[in-house]
Amino acid sequence: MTTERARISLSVAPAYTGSELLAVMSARLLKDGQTVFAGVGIPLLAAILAQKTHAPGLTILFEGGVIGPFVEAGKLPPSTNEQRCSRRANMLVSITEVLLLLQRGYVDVGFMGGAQIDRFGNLNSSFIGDAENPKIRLPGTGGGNDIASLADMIVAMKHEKRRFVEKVDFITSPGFLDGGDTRAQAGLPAGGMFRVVTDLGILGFEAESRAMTVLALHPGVSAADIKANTGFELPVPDDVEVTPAPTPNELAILRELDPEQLYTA
Amino acid sequence: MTTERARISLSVAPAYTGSELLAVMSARLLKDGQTVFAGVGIPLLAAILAQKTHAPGLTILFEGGVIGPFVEAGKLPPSTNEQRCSRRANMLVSITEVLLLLQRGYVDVGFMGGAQIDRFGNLNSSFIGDAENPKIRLPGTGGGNDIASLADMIVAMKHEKRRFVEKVDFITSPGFLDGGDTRAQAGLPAGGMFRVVTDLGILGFEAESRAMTVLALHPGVSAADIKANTGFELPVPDDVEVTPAPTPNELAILRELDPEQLYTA
Amino acid sequence: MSIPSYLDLRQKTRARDRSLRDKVMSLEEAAALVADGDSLAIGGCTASRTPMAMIWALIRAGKRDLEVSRSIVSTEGDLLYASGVSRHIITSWFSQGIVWGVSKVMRAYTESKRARFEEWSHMAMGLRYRAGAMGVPFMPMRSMLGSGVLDRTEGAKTMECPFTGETLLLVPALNPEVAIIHVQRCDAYGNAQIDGLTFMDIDMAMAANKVILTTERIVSNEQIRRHPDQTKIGFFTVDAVVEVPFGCAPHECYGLYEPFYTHMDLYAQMTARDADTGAKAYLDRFYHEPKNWADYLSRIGMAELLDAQRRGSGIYDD
Amino acid sequence: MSIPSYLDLRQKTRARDRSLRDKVMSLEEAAALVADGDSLAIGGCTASRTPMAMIWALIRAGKRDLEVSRSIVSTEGDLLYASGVSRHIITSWFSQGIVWGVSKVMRAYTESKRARFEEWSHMAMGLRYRAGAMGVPFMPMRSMLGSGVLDRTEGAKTMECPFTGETLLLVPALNPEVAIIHVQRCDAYGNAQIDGLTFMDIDMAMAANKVILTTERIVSNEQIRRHPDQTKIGFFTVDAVVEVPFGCAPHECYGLYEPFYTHMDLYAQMTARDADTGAKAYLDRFYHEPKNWADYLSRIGMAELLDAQRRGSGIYDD
Repeated sequence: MTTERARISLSVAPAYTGSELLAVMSARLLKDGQTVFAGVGIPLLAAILAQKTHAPGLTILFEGGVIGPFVEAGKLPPSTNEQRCSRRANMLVSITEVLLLLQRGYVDVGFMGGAQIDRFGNLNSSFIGDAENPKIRLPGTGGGNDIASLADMIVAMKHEKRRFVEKVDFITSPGFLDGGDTRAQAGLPAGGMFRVVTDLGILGFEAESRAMTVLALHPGVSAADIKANTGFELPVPDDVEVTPAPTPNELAILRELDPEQLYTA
Repeated sequence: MTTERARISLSVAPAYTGSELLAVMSARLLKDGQTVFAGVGIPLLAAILAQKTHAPGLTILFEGGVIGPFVEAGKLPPSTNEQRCSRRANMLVSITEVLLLLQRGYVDVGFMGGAQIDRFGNLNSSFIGDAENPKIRLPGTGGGNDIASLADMIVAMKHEKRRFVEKVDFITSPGFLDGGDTRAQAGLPAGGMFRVVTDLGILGFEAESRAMTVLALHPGVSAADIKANTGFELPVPDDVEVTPAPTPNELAILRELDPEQLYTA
Repeated sequence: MSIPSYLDLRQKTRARDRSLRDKVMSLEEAAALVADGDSLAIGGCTASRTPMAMIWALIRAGKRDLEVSRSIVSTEGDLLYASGVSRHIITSWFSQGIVWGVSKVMRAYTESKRARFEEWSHMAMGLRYRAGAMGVPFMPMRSMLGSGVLDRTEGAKTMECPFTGETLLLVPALNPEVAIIHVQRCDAYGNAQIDGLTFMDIDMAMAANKVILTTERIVSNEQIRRHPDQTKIGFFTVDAVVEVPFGCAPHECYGLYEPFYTHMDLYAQMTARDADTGAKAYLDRFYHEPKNWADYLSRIGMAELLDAQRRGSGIYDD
Repeated sequence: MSIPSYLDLRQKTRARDRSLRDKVMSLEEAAALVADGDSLAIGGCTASRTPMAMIWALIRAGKRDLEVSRSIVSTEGDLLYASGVSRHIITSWFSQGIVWGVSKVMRAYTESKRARFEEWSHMAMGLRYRAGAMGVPFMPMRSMLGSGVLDRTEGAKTMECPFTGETLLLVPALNPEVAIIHVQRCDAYGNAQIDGLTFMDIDMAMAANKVILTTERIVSNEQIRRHPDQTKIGFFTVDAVVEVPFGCAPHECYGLYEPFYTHMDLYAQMTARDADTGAKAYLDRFYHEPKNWADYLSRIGMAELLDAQRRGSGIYDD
């Protein structure tokens, strides 16, 4: 996919890429002592960044079967299933077992990227267009469906109108389905969308309706900017917070982790 | 329990104990290449004897989680859950996994002892007397119920009237339940009693009624002897076979295995 | 027999501190994590890897009315009955061991109805822990059907399989409040390696709402991380780590010591004539009177300990 | 989607020679054990421990219409489509790998409906193999509910839990006709040790009606028996053992070699512009033209092999 973005006027050019912003803002949402089921890319970078800043006791899980690894700077894995993911882990288990940790309730936060999301936080990574005659067949759920069904979710993604849609083409990983209590009604009483982190702001979900709402905007981003890049009605409170910009320390850690900008270009 | 046995007249005193006879006769029923789920005691001795005579390719499983072990002569285990069971095994797995091998269909023969058996091969190792007010609380099923539910069974036991009863006090491990197709009707379409080996003879089960019948008598045992020691009507064909007596080689192997007569006294 | 709702089960897990932190404590401190009336799962099987030191500490602490479950129960079950720590044991087989005949203490307590021995098939026990470990309310299985064992248990249900029309048994999840498990080695966080037979311990640790590990030896987290594929129980399930050498005595610990057979014979003799007075005498001499665990081992005897160790390490002679 | 009856499943297992016997054979002999139309499960995950040499042999042998299943599918899925070996792949995720973008070959075949990519959740794949391994028709689980993924699969059923009243999903057992799995080492009988990540391979081996192991190295049965608790796949499930060094190239084999990244880039480049002609050119050059497996490795290149090996063994540097 190429990026198509409604124009945003920033007063000064930022000293970081959109991916770096995503990683920093996501990392800040993770709490010390939590157990995080992370995908590769931004989620992995953000989790390591959190470990190296405010959350040294964060436990990272990978769907390849890895519990509490140490990922080396400059040796980021191409997926969560290669040995690079497992270096100096506390424990390796089968894929089925690590996913069952989600079901047993051992995971605090699921953390992944997304191709398409809708008002109720449903994610699509399977089909662009009609599933029967798709314009693009995407790679599919992997562990995404399981993670989103069973854990509190943080999603990190680029904020573009065609990604933030009224209704996803296909529900690969469930958010709040049709809002309200429809998720629990479908047999998913636990977990659900917690935060969506984008390069424009931080989003949450209203307690009753379960519709997406803006919690904070990143430095230099206006309410109009974020609305213009969202394909559905997105409420922005008048007194919306502004996130503190990424610090030099955060950026330095990220750049050491991913010197070749595999995931942060 | 003390032994109470209707008198049997043997022309000459046998050169082996009843337990040795059981072990030898059971061993001969095992075929090369089979997988046998064995209890300790006579079943274990018989399985090793078969390996050392006609069935070198026999695979022994123990419910402690042991696949294909090598049990050392003179170091017989006190149960199937101690490390002595696992010496030089091909594989160790959890208890649940080794029992699931039965359910998956990987086991040819289940092989155990029994305290009480009835006409349809049901076994009791839980209660003597009424289960609500038992005369004796026995140790229970262990893996017995699972083995008898899921594999073709060989049972080795002493032939006494109070052990061979019309109806067991309690069905710990299912045989053919009430005979006919009642076993399959209960949800047990596979496995079932194959042979009962006693110190008097070898018993099988009729194809239709599933009632116990005599297939062979041991040397010096008459049809009247076996009937007198059985608590239900037990048909003995006129031309019933007589088993060949234990050979010196078979006995020598057994005595080397169990020099302290832990299981063959 | 009731199954917790999924949200209740998750709530208990969520409330635990599951982070990588030092959990080393004494037997007495660990015993304080067990409340009267708790359901308690015991690792190991028969006379193997029984967490005897932890059971010893629970008896000394005077716990009451624990609902105990284990794959197969040996002498520790007798002592749990006789001490009053438990009057309800859920297992597939309960006696000292085949070579010692039927346990007199088990018989005395169950036949007089002073205690309950709830019998499930061995696989049912395993699958009940597994369902608990997986966070589902049941496992389907194909044994126990048609038997008296099924008739006398509470909570299993038969179903017609919606895929094949076959009859299946659904056995209910077991999520014990506390599991006590002994291992050969673990780190201070509770990452445990188990050599040899694992029995039902891995599922049990995942199923429980709290796990107390006793261990022959505490090793560094660095050592664990060099072979993460050898970690059998993960730190995140563990709430307490207690280092207790010979923590299974007089039972065995795979690769380290075999059962203390002479002492097992002594126990059988002491309880053979009169189960009640015999068990009381045994408890006094080996459970209540010793000053500490080393004193308990001393009373079993140094020669026995050395012999058990020699036999135990022999498994690696090949 | 149909589940075999229990008796049919057992009959297939019973008919196998499950004894401890030498099963060593060539890739070509092993390929002959797979029939056109068989269901085939592939071990490993994404670019890890993929039994690439066996897939290479199946493609060279011109197999047709295999119904393939795997935890996650990478380049080998493209090649199975493009060669015609399979037109139906059951998995949770299918693309070369995140860093290479969405697979052009997967897209070309599925979007044109020349091939089917049947998507299940990752855990559903694992539990389907597990149900198959356990000899039950289904496993209960708590994900996939409410999603489009569930709507498009065949054979899963929701149920109201008879214990809790909760909604559960029952996913059907997967008992593939053949499983192909690559391991670091095994003996001639098929007792296999796996280092590092095991993915879904252990359940898969138990679930399948036939197992072909490829292995980096065949070791003695004596070596296996010295550490029986390290055996992950037992001989009794295995029907063929083939020794193939670098048998996962250009994917990785834990502890021995990482992915051959330069070659993975080459593959992505070759298939980037035109998926059909690119895949055909790749198959010709690396699958059909090589004289043998060593020639295949030569075409990938010695420098690449040495680099992958150096990186692979680095996991044990600590």
